[in-house]
Formats: sequence, structure tokens, C-alpha cells
Amino acid sequence: MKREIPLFITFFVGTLLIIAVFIPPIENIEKTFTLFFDIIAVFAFFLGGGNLIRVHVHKLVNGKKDWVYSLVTLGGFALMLIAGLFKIGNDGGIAASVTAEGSWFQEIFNYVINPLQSTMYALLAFFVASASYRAFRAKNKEATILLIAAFIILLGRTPFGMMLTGWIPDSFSIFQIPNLAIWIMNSANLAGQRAIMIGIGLGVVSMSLRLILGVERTYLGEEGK
Amino acid sequence: MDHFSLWLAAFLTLGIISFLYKDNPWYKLTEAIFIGISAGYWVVTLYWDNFYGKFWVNKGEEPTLWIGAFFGFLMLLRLIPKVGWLSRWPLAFIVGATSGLWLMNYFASNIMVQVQATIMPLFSTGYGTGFDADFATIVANFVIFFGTLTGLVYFFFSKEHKGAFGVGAKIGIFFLMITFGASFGYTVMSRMSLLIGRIDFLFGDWLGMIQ
Amino acid sequence: MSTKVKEILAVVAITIFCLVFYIGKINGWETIEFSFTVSMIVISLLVLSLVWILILTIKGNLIERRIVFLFVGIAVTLPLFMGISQKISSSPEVVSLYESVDALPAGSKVLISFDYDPPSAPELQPMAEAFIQLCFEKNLKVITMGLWPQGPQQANLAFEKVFSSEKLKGRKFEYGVDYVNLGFQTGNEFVVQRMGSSFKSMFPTDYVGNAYNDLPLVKNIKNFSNIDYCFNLSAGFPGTVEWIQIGVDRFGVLLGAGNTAVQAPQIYPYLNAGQLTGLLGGMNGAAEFEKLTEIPGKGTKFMLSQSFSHMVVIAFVLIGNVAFFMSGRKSMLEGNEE
Amino acid sequence: MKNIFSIPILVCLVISIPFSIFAQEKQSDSLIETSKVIAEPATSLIVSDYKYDNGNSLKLNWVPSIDDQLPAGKVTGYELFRSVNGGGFERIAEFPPQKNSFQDDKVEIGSSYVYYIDALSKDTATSSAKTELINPEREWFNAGKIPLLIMALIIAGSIFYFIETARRGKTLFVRKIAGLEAIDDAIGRATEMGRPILFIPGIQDMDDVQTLAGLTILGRVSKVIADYDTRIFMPVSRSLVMTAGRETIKAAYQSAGRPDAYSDDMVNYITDEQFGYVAAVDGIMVREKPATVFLLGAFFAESLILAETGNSIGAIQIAGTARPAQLPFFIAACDFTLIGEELFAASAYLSGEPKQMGSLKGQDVGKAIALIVILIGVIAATFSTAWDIAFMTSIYDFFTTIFSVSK
Repeated sequence: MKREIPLFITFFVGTLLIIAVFIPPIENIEKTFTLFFDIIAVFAFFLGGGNLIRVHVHKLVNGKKDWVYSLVTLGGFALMLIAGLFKIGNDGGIAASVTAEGSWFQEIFNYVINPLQSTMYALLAFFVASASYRAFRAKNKEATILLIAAFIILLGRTPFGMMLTGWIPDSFSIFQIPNLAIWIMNSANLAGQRAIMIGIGLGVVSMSLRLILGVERTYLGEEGK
Repeated sequence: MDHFSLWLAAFLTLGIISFLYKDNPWYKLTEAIFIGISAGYWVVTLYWDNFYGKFWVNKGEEPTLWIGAFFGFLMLLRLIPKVGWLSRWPLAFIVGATSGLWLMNYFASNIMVQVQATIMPLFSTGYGTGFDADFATIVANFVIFFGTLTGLVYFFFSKEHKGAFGVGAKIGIFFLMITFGASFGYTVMSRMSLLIGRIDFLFGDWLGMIQ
Repeated sequence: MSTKVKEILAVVAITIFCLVFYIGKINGWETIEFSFTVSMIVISLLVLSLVWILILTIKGNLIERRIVFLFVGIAVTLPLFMGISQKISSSPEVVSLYESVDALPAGSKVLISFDYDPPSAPELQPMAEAFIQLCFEKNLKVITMGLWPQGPQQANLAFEKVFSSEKLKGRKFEYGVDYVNLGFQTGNEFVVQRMGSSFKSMFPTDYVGNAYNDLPLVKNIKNFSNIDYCFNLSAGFPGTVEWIQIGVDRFGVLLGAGNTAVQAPQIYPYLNAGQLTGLLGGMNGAAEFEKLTEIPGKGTKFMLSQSFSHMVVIAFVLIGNVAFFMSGRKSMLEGNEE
Repeated sequence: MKNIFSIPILVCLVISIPFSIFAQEKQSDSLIETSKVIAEPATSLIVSDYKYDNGNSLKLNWVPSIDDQLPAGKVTGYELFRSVNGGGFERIAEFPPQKNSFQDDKVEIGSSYVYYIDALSKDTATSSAKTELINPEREWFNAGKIPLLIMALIIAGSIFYFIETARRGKTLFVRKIAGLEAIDDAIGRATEMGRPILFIPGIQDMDDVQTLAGLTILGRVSKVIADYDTRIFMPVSRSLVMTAGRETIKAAYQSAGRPDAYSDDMVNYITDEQFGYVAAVDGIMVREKPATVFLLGAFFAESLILAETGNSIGAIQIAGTARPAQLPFFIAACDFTLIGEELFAASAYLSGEPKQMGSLKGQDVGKAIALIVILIGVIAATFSTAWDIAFMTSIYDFFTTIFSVSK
């Protein structure tokens, strides 16, 4: 029972969704299932959120190193919960949209989460540079090709490309770097993308089948019984 | 933006940037704020959008939604060790739904569409247009054709990359590398502009040094 | 002096610097702009330090990661102070986007989907502003929406910016008649699909809470067949790919897209297949579009900084490789800084 | 009493409406006669239910106007009008000259529709006769998707076939995948150094198949980890992934015979927010200094932040994703990278079970079919376009039909 029912559920749901593609009256069943997923995700959040609280309270109570930060995390979590669930500061009260302008929830998003998100994202610029310096080496043929392609696209997308190769006559304009960059995007890049996409498609089909048929069942904790 | 919110945003921005120097109390504080606030943000969003908006409001009209809620409830049974195994049901449901959905979607959009898109005449700009392609387009067509084929050869699992097959796979990996190079070239650009955005905030909006 | 003391001093120095300029800002200090000569000196200093990094790298081991970070920070910041402009070309996909919008008759309804959030704003916001302004200049009606929660807010920011622009200053735009912001709806690609049968079912109210039927611009819009053009600003999923797969393929909308530079390579196959009327890729695309539409904005302003940052990346790749070959390929392969 | 007088006025008004319309038509007719170019209308406009759908489309066919000749007929295009449930007519589509059919897939079951089509000339439009009232109907099988079904059956069938063949004991060869060969060494290294292993299953939820792929690999990896008695740590950004991750690791520890060594603390939820999660994982990396980092799942912009931070602490990194835009960064900053399909093949490969290996062989059949179809298709398209060879044209048509995805 413990073992067969989950396997059957996976098989049934998976097969139903595949068949639904061909049966017009139930072709919208995927929407219903997506809704189920969203609802399950909310319930699961009790586990996730609960875990977050547990971990940090644990640190706090045991006075572990850096417990202050756990306090801050818990405080932020609680603040956001109260602001959002009770819609504090919303003009329309509890009936208004939670993200209404002027509400605490939205204000905190704008002035705290927003700069944090953007800055964390922006750190990428630094990492791109250090990776370029350290890792993009013409170690072998493959790496060299990657480098050359990256180089042409980089140059082509900036005015430097035109500055470097603007002297090439128009009849050979394809060799001007910006044009070459576009040409590569539309040819070799496209070819590689397609091969990867077809491969991924087959990989997904195969893995999904393994899951639906119950060949792959590690996620259910079934292995080795 | 008033003074407080500007300074708060700047404080948090610099806190994150300080990580580049090394892990430090400022970063740890920023990180703690980030985790707490954003986790709270998501609970609230999930609650209002998914639970309230998708379930609570519509549960009368669409009784099937109760199945979703039931699965969600089973998920919570994890907290009771004795019946914890029941939480595998919703997991099984999710895995089944994801597999079924993605199988057909990927089959159609990644395999069928891409194969069909690659079937094209080599000396023309499109099907049925005659010899109308210029040299660059013809070369591009050949490149797409051979690149896609050899790229696929690279991914073969049941054949050793040896002999003629190995040569194909080798050429294939070259094409994959060009794709990665192109992605890299493009990506770098995007990443840099994000940093520019932040610096514009710091020196423009905050300190008013640039226009 | 111990490292700790130095670090604290640095923090104090930065704080004082910021305070001084902040107080200056409040007291109405002018913004700083380098003259041509100063700009050139700064540029040469940057180049010199790159040469210095090259020499260091060739001589010994790799320079420390943090120096790379510092250098990038400086190279991106300083150009924002420079008063030099640079030439901007125009790529075919940008021109075709412009032309397809230009061809729309006055009064056409344009749907703009804001599928991004603030982190992607530096790239996409300039596109949004230029596109909306172009629409208003051509007397098109603008309807905005978002598949991302923060999208509609970005739309409002863009509207504000556009209304305060020089060209449109004298004109009045009435909410509900000339433009509408429908807001955000959860459901990712399903939103697009459901909009295929009814806009109203997805957006019973607009962003501020007006009922759909109370808005003169949209009340007669049932689905995509009443929309003349769609434009999608996308930073990932859900975004351009979903709009193409559902909006274009199923409902036959005319679609143009603005993408972050990361997204753009994945969109090229669709552009190639004719499913898109045009594409703006990254800051470059934004700057080109601004030039075509003669609406200068942040895209153009950031371009110099952007070019510098690219030059730095290119320089770092070159330095890494030059050093790699000059100091014998083997030894550097194992090289680990710090 | 006043109201009584208004009734006849109202009646008169209502009666006069058709006359006023008629009058307008008359007026416009007379205008045309004087100077404008008139085109004959399109004829035989027929609407029929589109079979194979859920009652959401109708098919329209018509004979183009006799004035619609290429290159220079009077007709400049067509406009299609539709009325829903007896309401007013609205323009729903326009076409270039010579077009003679259209599929309206914006109809709803339960409503009735009437159409007419206008032939446009330079100055004016002439309308065809209206169609009969039609209701879209629902069908139980989408015959338009037969090609999709056939191809799906062929490819899924071959995967299934090889799974079965392998199950019956036939050994199938699968080539080495470098990243996967390195897993044992990477875990061994962490054991030697006495440092933990960090596993990151991407930042998407369980509704992304890449996350599932990551978790299936986690199952294999954590079994080895249990054998080596090393610590594993898995911060996740989704509650569901946390639950599934715990379940997976627990099972692996059980099957390795070490259920006592498992603890729920191995898997922790951080936050759903993409960059909040990244900020936390970066912190964990520099503080815990894991010896080995696995990055397997769906990654977005954070790929390089994580991979570079992992690199800076000197960890061995094994990464894999199906997102092409992130692959170059993994290739640059990680020691081994699973590219696209390899990510999905990994758990089958690592399991070492014959039936799982069989599915990989099945995938190869799919690739072989794609290869052959592209090869023959391109040749056919080339010859057909260039020299108009009928035989080639039919091959081309066959392949494009078979690989078409109907909506």
C-alpha cells in the first residue's frame, strides 16, 4: 500500500495529462492540475516556513554564534507576515490588493527587497569579469572556439566592433564584426541551440517516462526495499 | 523617495557589495534581513494569490479544488511521524503532473518544432522561393544543417565517440561551444547593465553626483 | 595598523564621503561632469592600469580576485561622469520593430506586457519608456499588463517618465481613454491563453481597481482580435517565449519584443522563423531604439559605461590568455589565486 | 399620460432604422457608380465546424472575387466580419488577395456565429452573402494531432522497448559521461578533507522537470555520501523541494543501511526569493567551505554567482542544467558540466540499472530519427525548391506534415 499507491498516482496523473493533449474536452485538465499544484505549494509552505522558524529559533535559544542575525531574520519574517496578512496601511483595508501602493507590504518590498535583489543581481558583473580573467582560457580547441565566438559577439554588440572593422568594404560587409556577430547568432548559434533543444526534449521525454512508469522512483524513497 | 528610504536602500546596497571584499558583519546583517523579509514576502504572496485567490474564492464554484486542498493537507501529515508516509501522495501527484505535462510540451516544442524548423532548402531563403539566397545565407544554411546534425551526434549515449562517429561528435561539440560563446557574449552585456543601474542609483539618486 | 583598524577607517571614510555629498545634494550642488580632457586622462589611467595588470599577470601569478572587482567597479562608474557621446548603429531587428510600429494607423490599440521586475529595469525600462513614448507620438492607444507581479509598477514608472518628457509636455493623456494599466495576473502562460478568449476574465479590474467595463479604452476589447499590436518586455519566464507560443502561434497576434541581453539569443530562432516583428536585445537594443525614435533616454546615457565594461571584460579575457600562453600553458592551468 | 405620446414615436423610430441603413447603402452605391473602383464580392462563403477540437474553432472557405487576379487585380485584400449570437458584425481578420480559407479559433461552444467577407478594392469594399448560422461543436478526439501522436508513440515506444529489452537481461552499451564519472572522486575528496558537500537542486519548484532531474541525481549521490559517511547540506528555495529532498536523502541513507545517520537538518528551506536564496547560499559557502558542490537543476542568473563563489573557496564543482544561457558560466567556473540532455540522463546512468540504461538507448533512437529526418528533409527541400522535382516535394510535404504541431 505505502508503495503502490504513490506509484499508481504518478502513473495515473502522468498518463492522464498525456492523453488529455489529444482529447479536446479534457485538454484543459492541465490548468486544473496546475491549480492543485499551487494549492499544495501553499500547504507545503507551512513546512518550509516552519523549518525556517525552527532553525533560527534554535540558534537563538542555544545562543549559537551569530544568533543576532537569526533574530534579525525572524524579526523580518514576522514583520512581513503581519504587514501582508493584515494588509497594514492599505487604503482599502483588508479588501484591497495586498500589493496596493502605499501599503506597508509594498513599501517594504520597494525599499528593502528591491535594492537587495537588484544589487545581488548586479554582483554578477563582478563575477563575469573575474571569470573572464581566470577561467576563459584557450586551454584546448573547444575552449578556444568558445572564446572566439564570445569575442566576436561581444565586439559586435558594442561600437568597438564597427570601429575595428569599419574599413572593410561594403561588398564584404559580412566580415564587419557587427554583421558577423548577427550572422553567427543566426547560423552556428542556432545550430547549437537546436541540437541542445532536441537533446533536452528527448531527455525530458525519457526521464518523464521513467518517472511515470515507475522505473525511476528515488524521490519516493522506494529504492532498495 | 524620502531620506530614510534612500539611506536604507543605499545601506542595503553597500552591504551586499561589501561581500566582494569578504564575508563581514555588514553583509551578514544584510543577508539576514534579506532572508527574513523575502521569506515573509513569499508566504504572504502565496497565501493571497494561491490560497485565497485560487482556492478560497473559487472553492464553491469549482469543488474539484478541494482535491488540491486535500493533497495539501496530506503534505502536512509529515509532521506526524506515524502517518507521515501519506505525504508521498501529493509528492507522487506533483511528480506525475510535472512529468506528464513536460513530456508533451517538450515533445512538441523542442523536438517536433525544432526538427521541422531545420528542414529547409539550402540554397534559398525559404521553401519554394527558388535560388534566391546570397552567399552568406547559403553558408548559414549549411552551417545550421551540419551544426544541428553533428550537435545531435555529440549527445548519442549508446555509441563510443570513435572513428567517423567520433569526428561527428567532435564537430558537434565545436558548434555547442560556439553557442555557449555566443550566449556568454550576450550575457556579459546584460550583467554589466545591471551594475550600471545600481551605480546610477548610488551616485545619481542617492548622492546626486551624476545627472 | 591591523587590518581591522584599516577596515573600520575605510568604512568611516566612505560614510563621511557619502554624507558630504548627500548634504550637498540637498543644498543643490551641481552634478559632476568631466570635461573632455579630464575624461581622456581618466581613460588613459584606466588603460595604464590594465597594462599594469597584464604585466603582473605575465610575471607571476594571477592577480587577486578583489582587484579585478575593484577595477570593474571603477571602470563602470567613471564613464557615467563623462560628457562624451558615442556613435550608435542600428541592427535590422530593431529597425523592423520600429517600422512595424510606425506602420500602425493612429488609434490602433497596442498591448504592452511588462514581464520583468526591478533588477532587470536598467535594460528594459529604457525600452519601455521609448516604446510608450513612440506609441503616444503616433497617437496609438496603450494598454499595459504584467505576467510578473512587479511589471505593472514598472509600467506606471514608465508612464510617469514619458508624460514628463519634452516632446509630450503640452499634451494631455487621459487614463482609461488613451492608456490603461490592467495590472498583474498570476498564472504565467495560462494568463495569455485565457486572454485569447477574454481579457476581462483575466483582468476584471485594472491596476488601481477600476472595473474593466468602466474603462472606455478596453471595454470593447474582448480578446486579441481587438488588439493591433503586442509588445513584450521580458526578463525570463514567463516572457517572450510564452507570448510567441500562445499569443502568436495560437491567436495570431503581431508581436514585437524587448529582451534582456541574456534572453535574446534564445529568441533569435523565433525572430528567424518570422514569429516576431522585431527584437530589442539588451541595453544596446534600447540605445538603438532610442536613436531610431529620436527619444534619447537612459539607454543612450548608459551606453558609454556599458562600452567601457565590455572593454574591460574583453581586456581581462585577453590578459588572461596572453599571460596563459607567455608563461607556459601548463603552470597556469593549476593556478589558483589568493 | 405624456408617455403615451412617446410610444408611437418610439415605434416609428424602430421601424425607420432598417430604412435608414438601406438609405445609407443606397447613398454609398450611388457614390461608387460615379468614380470609384468596385470589385466583385467573394462568393460561396461556407462556414463549417472545425473537426477535432473542443468546439473552439470554425473553418471558413470562399471563392475569391473574380476581380482578384494576380498580379494586378482590382482586389487589394479581404476583411472578414463576424456576428456572435445575433449581435453586431465585427471585423475579426484581414487577408491578402488570393486567400480563400481561414480558421477562426476564437469561438466558444454554446454561441452561434454568422460571417460575411468583404472584398476590398482601392476605394471601397463589397460584401459577400452572409453565411448560415452555425454553432461550433465538440469532438472527442483531436485528429489534427495524429502526427504528434504517431511521433510520440514511436519515440516513447522505442524508449519503452529498450527499457523492456534491458530488463530481460540484454546488456546495452552506454558511453562514459565525464561529469558523472567524477562524482565518486569528488565525494571521496570531501571525506578526506573532512568538509561537507553542498547540493543545490536549482531554484525552481517541483513543477520544473529539471528539479526532478536534480532530485533523482541527489538520490544516487546521497547513497554514496552515506557510504562514505560524509556530511551533506542542501539549502533549497522551495518548500516542496525541501520535502522531496528530505524524502530522497532519507531513502538513500536507508538503502545504504545507515538510517541513523540521516537527519532532517541536512535539507533546509531558505527563502523562495531568487537572490535572497543566493545571498544565503553564498554566505553558507564562505562560512562552511564545502569541499564539493553540486549544482544540478534549473538555474537562472544566479548560476555564475554560485559557481564563482564555489570556485573561490576551492571546491570541486559538478554542475548541470538544461538552460543554454547558463551553461557557459558553468563550463567556465565548474570542474564538470552536464549539458542539457546529460542532466536528464545522469540519474539513469548513475543508477547502473539495466532498465534505466535502456531508456538512454531509447533516447538515441529519437536522435537517430531526428538526424535522418533532417538529413532527408533538407535534401528534399533543397531539390524541390531548386529544381522543382515532384518526388522531392512530396517527401518534403510528408516530413513537414508529420512534424507539424497542430494547435
